[in-house]
Amino acid sequence: MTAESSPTWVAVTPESLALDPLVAWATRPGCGAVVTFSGTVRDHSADHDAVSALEYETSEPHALARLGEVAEEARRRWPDVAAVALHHRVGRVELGEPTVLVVVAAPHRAEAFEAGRYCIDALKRSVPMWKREHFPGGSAWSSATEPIVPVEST
Amino acid sequence: MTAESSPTWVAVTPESLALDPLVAWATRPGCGAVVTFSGTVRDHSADHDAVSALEYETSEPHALARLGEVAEEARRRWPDVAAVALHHRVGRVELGEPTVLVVVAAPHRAEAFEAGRYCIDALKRSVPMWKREHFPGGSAWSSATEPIVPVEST
Amino acid sequence: MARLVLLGPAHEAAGVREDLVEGDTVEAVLALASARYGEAFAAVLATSQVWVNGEPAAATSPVADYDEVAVLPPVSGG
Amino acid sequence: MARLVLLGPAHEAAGVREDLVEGDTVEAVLALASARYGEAFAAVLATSQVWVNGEPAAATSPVADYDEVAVLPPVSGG
Repeated sequence: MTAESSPTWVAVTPESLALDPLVAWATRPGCGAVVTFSGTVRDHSADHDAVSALEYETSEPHALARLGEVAEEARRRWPDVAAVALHHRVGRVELGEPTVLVVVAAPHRAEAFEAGRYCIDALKRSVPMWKREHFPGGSAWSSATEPIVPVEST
Repeated sequence: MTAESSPTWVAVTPESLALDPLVAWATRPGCGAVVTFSGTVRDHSADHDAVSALEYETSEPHALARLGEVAEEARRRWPDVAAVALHHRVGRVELGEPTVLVVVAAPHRAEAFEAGRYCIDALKRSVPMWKREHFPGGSAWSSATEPIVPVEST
Repeated sequence: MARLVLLGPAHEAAGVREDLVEGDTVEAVLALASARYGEAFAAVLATSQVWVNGEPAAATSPVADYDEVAVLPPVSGG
Repeated sequence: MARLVLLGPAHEAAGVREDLVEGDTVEAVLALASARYGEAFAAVLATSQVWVNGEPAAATSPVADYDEVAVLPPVSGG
């Protein structure tokens, strides 16, 4: 299968993320609905009033494997879903920039919304990824963490 | 207010739609979540096995007013929502191209998903817009219609 | 005279998008329009909503000169 | 020897990202690692999951030469 015909496209990348190429990839002739989620760097966090950037660290092979499992699980739970893209930044990401993109294409909007919501919820709990918050005067690991769980239990 | 700082951006346009500029516009420093919905031209419909394009007709001032009301209603129901963009194509739209874009930015993902879903559901019922389906040998108005209702009753 | 605006399938059934029609209520304007455009238009009108100057209106709603009377068949946006 | 991979806060607490450590079970490998890196690492380890070759593992899971033992603190992706 080529990338164009595969139902799954996962990536872990230090490069800027853009939605339009992923939406164009995901849109199939039978699809009438594409839902996306972009996580973006906020100017504050639970611990810091002024956040200027996030910095993500991962193990790329393990993260890619888990991203692929999340996409597969979404298509198992919503069989009409035609395509799922899950792309996550690593390294430093500046304020306002996207850190993660979820793109789900389906014939109808109900399953596109539901599967999109599932993917970001599952990704946050099951993909090995750690973020540092950069703020005036320093940086620290985020305290907004949860134990990593298998994709089946998301 | 400039377009950049306004919480609402609505448009009815014969030009191609792109998500990334709308997502960049919608993302505010306090936002960590942007959800989008793209309606796209499917290769079939309830009435026709082979659809090659859709053609939308509207009254632009009335459509813009109603799109603005939908965006306002979404921000009234989900007060944390920071920005809503609703852009709808008019004229001919080819297979696979987006016909409508919904973009919602919010601090957290729950309200971004809920408000995004609300916007497309409300838009379909309350915005004056009519589509013709083009298929081999001709075209006809879509039969997938519903009586137009006020935004308050969506 | 009222400005009659016929949208989507209503303009196709009537053969025109806009017209000028006499009448001082919505029902008077639409009765003249149905007589002018014929049965195909009357059939579309039966399932349509009517707005006066952008606001939903009833059959008995008053219509003044230059008011816009819009005929909106069931919609199919998105 | 096992290849120990220390991720996120675990690598910071240990001062290294990867290391070679002896031991034929997960707990044996991690006991040597804790002795080597000290209390800050042991504290992170207490809340972490451990994978062997990419699969969740228990304390008693066997570890062979060249196996990857990864320490995964609570995650914060997305």
